[in-house]
Amino acid sequence: MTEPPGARPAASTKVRRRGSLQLRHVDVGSCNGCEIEIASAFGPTYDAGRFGARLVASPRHADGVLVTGVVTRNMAGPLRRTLDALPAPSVVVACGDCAVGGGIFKDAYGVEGTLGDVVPIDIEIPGCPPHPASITDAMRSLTGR
Amino acid sequence: MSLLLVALGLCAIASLLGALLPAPARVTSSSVLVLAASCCAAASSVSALRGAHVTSVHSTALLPLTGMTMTLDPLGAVFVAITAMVAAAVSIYNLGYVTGALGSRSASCLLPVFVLSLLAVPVAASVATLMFFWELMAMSSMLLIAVEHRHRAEARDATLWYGTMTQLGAGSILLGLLVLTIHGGGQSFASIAAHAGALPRVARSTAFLLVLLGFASKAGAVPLHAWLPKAHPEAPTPVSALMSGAMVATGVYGILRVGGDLLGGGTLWWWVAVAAIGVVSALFGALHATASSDLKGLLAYSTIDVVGLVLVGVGAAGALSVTGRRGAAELTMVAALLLLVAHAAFKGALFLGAGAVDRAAGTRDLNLLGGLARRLPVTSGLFALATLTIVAVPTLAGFSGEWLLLQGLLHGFGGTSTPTLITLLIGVVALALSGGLTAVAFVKAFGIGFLGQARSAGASRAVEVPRAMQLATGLLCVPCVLLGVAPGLIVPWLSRAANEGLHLRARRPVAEGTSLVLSRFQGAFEPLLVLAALAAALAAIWIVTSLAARRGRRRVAAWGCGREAQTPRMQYTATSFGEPLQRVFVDVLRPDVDLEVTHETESKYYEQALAYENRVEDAVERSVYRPVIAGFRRYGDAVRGLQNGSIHRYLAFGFIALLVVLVVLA
Amino acid sequence: MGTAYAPVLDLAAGAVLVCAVLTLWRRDVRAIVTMLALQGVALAAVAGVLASHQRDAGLAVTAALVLAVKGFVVPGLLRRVVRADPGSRETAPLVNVPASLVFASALIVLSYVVSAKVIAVSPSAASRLVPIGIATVLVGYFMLVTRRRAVSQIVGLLLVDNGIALVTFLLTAGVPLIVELGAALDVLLVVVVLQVLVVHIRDQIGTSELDQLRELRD
Amino acid sequence: MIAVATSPIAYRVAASLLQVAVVLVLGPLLLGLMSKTRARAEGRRGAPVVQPLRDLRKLMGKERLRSEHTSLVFVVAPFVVLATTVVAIAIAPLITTHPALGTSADVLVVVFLLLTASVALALAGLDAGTAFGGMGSSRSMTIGALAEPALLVAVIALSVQASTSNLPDIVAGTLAHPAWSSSPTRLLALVALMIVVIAETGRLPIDNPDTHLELTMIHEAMILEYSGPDLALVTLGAAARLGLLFALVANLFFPWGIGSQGSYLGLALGVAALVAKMCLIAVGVAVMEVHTAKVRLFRVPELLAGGFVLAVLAVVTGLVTR
Repeated sequence: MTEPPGARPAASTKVRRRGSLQLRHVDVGSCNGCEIEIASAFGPTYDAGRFGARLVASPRHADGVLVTGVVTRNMAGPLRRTLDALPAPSVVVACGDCAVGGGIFKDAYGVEGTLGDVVPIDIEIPGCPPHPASITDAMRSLTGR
Repeated sequence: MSLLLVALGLCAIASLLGALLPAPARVTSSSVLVLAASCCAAASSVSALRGAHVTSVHSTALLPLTGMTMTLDPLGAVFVAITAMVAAAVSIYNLGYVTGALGSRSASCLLPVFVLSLLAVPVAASVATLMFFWELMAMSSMLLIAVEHRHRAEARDATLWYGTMTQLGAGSILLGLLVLTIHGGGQSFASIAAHAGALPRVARSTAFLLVLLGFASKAGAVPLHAWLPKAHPEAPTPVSALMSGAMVATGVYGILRVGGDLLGGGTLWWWVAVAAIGVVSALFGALHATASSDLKGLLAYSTIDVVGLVLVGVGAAGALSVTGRRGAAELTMVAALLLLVAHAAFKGALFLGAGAVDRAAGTRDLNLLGGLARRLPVTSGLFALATLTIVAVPTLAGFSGEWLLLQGLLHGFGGTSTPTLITLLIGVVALALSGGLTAVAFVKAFGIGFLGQARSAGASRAVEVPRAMQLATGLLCVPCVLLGVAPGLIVPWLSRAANEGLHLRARRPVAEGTSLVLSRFQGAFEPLLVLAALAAALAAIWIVTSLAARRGRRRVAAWGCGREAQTPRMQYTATSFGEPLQRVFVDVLRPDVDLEVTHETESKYYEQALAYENRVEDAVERSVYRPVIAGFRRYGDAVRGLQNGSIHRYLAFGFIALLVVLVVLA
Repeated sequence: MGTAYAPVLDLAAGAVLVCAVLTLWRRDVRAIVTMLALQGVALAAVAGVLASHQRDAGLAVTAALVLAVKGFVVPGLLRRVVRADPGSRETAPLVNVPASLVFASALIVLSYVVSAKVIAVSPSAASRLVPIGIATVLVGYFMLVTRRRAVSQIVGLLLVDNGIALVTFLLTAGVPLIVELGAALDVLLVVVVLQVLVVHIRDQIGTSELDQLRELRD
Repeated sequence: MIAVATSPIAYRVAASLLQVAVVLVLGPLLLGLMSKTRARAEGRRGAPVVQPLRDLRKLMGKERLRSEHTSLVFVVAPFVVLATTVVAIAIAPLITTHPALGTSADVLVVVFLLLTASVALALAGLDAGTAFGGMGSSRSMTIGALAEPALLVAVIALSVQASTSNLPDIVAGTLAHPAWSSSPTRLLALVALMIVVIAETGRLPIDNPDTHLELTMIHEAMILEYSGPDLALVTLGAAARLGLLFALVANLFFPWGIGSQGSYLGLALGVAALVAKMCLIAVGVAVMEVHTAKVRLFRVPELLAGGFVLAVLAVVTGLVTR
């Protein structure tokens, strides 16, 4: 059932995680398309869990944030607090076109800006919504498995 | 013995000075004298426990008609030592604590009297002497509870409850002892003990039941406990500590002295009854402690819990001794005494700590406390240590007592009758359950009261209390650690007392050395080694972690799921902490829960205000005491109808009564 | 057999007791039926062990019969009842579960106390286990008294029957085959009748809760 | 008791250290094994079995965050949690019946060491002054208050048979009297103990170790504030507790293979036997978890009451049949 693990993607130069990656997911203004794809990335078919990645409840437990959506005004504060709650070293993963570059909501009312305006992005996962396989590949580039 | 008399004299002088001297001097002088008296009493009890032969004093001058007889034997000495320990700490505490009402003339006069009576009750060796000091104890403690009656209505209510119940109890004890005296050919304990064997069965059992009623009430055993959760919290802190640590113990002493010593063991069902009361008390007290949100109220209920366990031990020991299992009986008895001594230490420390919190934050309502650990570091540290002791963390005193008790119950299982077996079994169950519930109650007490953020302005402005109060609390923490690490130091003494109390005549103590290696059974606990192992493990983990950790620490805001503000009101309160357990035991606790929702006028889907109230009342009080009191009220109202103030009517009543008597006699 | 006889007998009888307690513990009716089935298997195991120990062919047949009827047929029928009535998947106890369990433990103590004399008459590996049978009977009665759903009532009845069967196996060591056969068929009949009744009552009225059925009288 | 005296001190210390090492490594691996088993049953590949160890290694290299309202309790608690668990492991009869301090390895000591760890963690949960920390502490203490007595009573049922509450002696006694293992007492105690162990280790149906929803958490909610090495210690402590409890179940009921003479070869055999038994239990529990849904929080006491009553029944049957 599970897709065979393709070739190991190039490891990210940002940090060495040696097979373990915990992410806190933050939705700062997404249409929930990315959420569905993230869920299926951890489902039986793509099974990102087998490469050592996991979503966790607390940013204290996490190695980084997995951000979806454009940064709306109401979520800008919570996003900053979440980033502050991460223990170093940490990464910021932008998931989906909205997070990467603003997407179709870029200049909409109530939007503060793109994720890149708030915090430097380490890994970008393009797509609207991104394919589960590319989400999994991004995780693998961080875990190095 | 002579040292003890000196101690009693010092207390008397302290009381006089407290009554006569002006305000600042009377507190200092009476406190110092009580401290000296406690030291003397401690020394005399130690010498009695180490085996100096039993001495007796008789004086006809002090008490008219009957004279006063006092004997210091090992059993009594244990209880003298308990009082001395708590009284010493309390007198130091007073130096820092006393302001306002407690500095009053009556308070500084009465506190030494209370200590004096507590020291004298265990050495009283005749019915008259015992009753004299018992009443003195009751009266002085009652008046001490009432000291703050001007400021708080609850104190008045508590005094009334305590006074009524303690007098009924004293009456019951007196009746029971009178039964013994009538049959015993004299009112001295020696003659009662000598004649006890010849007593008719019914008389013995009646006497024991009457005495048990009175002493169990003093010990705070359910269902005669109703005064305790009212009186202990309302009394000034030093008095609460003395009442909970020492006075409650005199109830246990009375049961032992009369049932075990004077009546020579008695019959099986007595002890099964004692153990049954103990089981009910242990579970009831522990459960209510988890539901209480008043810091001192929680401690009061936990007193009922621990004394319940002690009574389980006493009852099991009595039952085992009656069925001829002396080794196990002695072991269980020693466990009960050790638990009682440990209780005096940790509960004393907890009450003194709670008093310090009350002083520093201006409230003892856990729902208004919090954040004290950083504001009152010393008090919090000592309170934490006492908390760990009562939770029975291994290598602390509470654990030593509970471990011995479990061993006693377990090794009593072999070859006994069915009632004893069931008693022991239920004792084990009670011990286990109360252990778990106590942990919940005290995690709540310390975690909600001292950790987190301050929940009220008072708590956020708290400042550390005077040194004397810290020192006193610390003093009581010493036995908490010492009896945990080296319980063997006092086990031989307690063995003596247990033998004395139950006439067991065992030749060697239950355990040898400073640790607990049982001499007659297969079982051992060496706290020093376990403590060393714990220390080694802690050190190893610390070293490994600091070597492996590659980054430092950073202080950040608490993680509140990204919310704007993290206010103290978002924390769990004491009520919410205990709520899950309250749901589990809803049939026992029967809480009153009120939820009042005020809706917006525009739509009922929006709420304007929510009022939630959750009150746990004492179920026994509600279902037993209230109806009785209501009955008395109705009777009182009916009687009042007869009285209209007319002197003629009263004379007419008298006349009619006289006529009735004459007719009946004719 | 020799040395293994007593331990295996102990284990099987212990399983009967555990299953009896667990029927009170679980709320899920399907789980309760499973427990009943396991108890039937354990009961059959007791009979089987006794049969092989006493070299009694009749008892062996009984064991096989018990296994078939109590382990499979009756639970199977009950499962069909449960499936037919999905509204009653959870039991609705009159006495809450923890209280029932405490009561059950008191019943078990009681059965040990009352059977002490019976054991004293002929102490053997088998008669020592008689209290377990009595306890099962008492727990079954307790279930009959305190459970609302018709299925739980049937289970209670079957517990009583299992308990009686266990006592007879252990004490008489050789019930006439025909008696056991008759009893088994009897129970089977009762279950079938009850099944039909439950299904029909539910079709007619829409519930199988006994307290609600009482209102039909008025 | 006599055999204990003959085991040289070096052997016993070595045995204890080996026990600690085995359980500290095996505990996380068992967690990995359990999630692997669950993943397979759900049609996933799942993370490798060593994943928990990798997570721990990574956590050691991370920053430690301490929230602003915390006191010393927050800093000390992780050390206390792990240290008490480690001491309990060291003195319990896991690979040999003669560990160091084995004479003090009383059931009450082990249970109250575990209780100390729970208390420390619950206090730490309250220390940050957040809503979820308090919620987790309250829930875990509620469950612990019912589970730990049941654990105690279940083991006491065994000590009734053995006439001692010393764990190594109970295990040695079971080895000497295989008939004990099949008694109704043991069966009842085993069922009770399994219920308790599942509650104590926070597995389904009591607590869901994989949940991300704060409102349904128990253990996880208490430790939301911990990060880096502190989190590693707490997680390792939880894994070690799981290992210890599984190992105790294994050895109290199926002691075969445990080293009983003072030989080092016996220790090696003991380790092998322990690993095999614990893996079996872990896989069994994981398979059961796949088929179980989490019960409502307020149904949990009912489950535990069941465990408690079964434990009491075990003692009763033990008393009347001995």
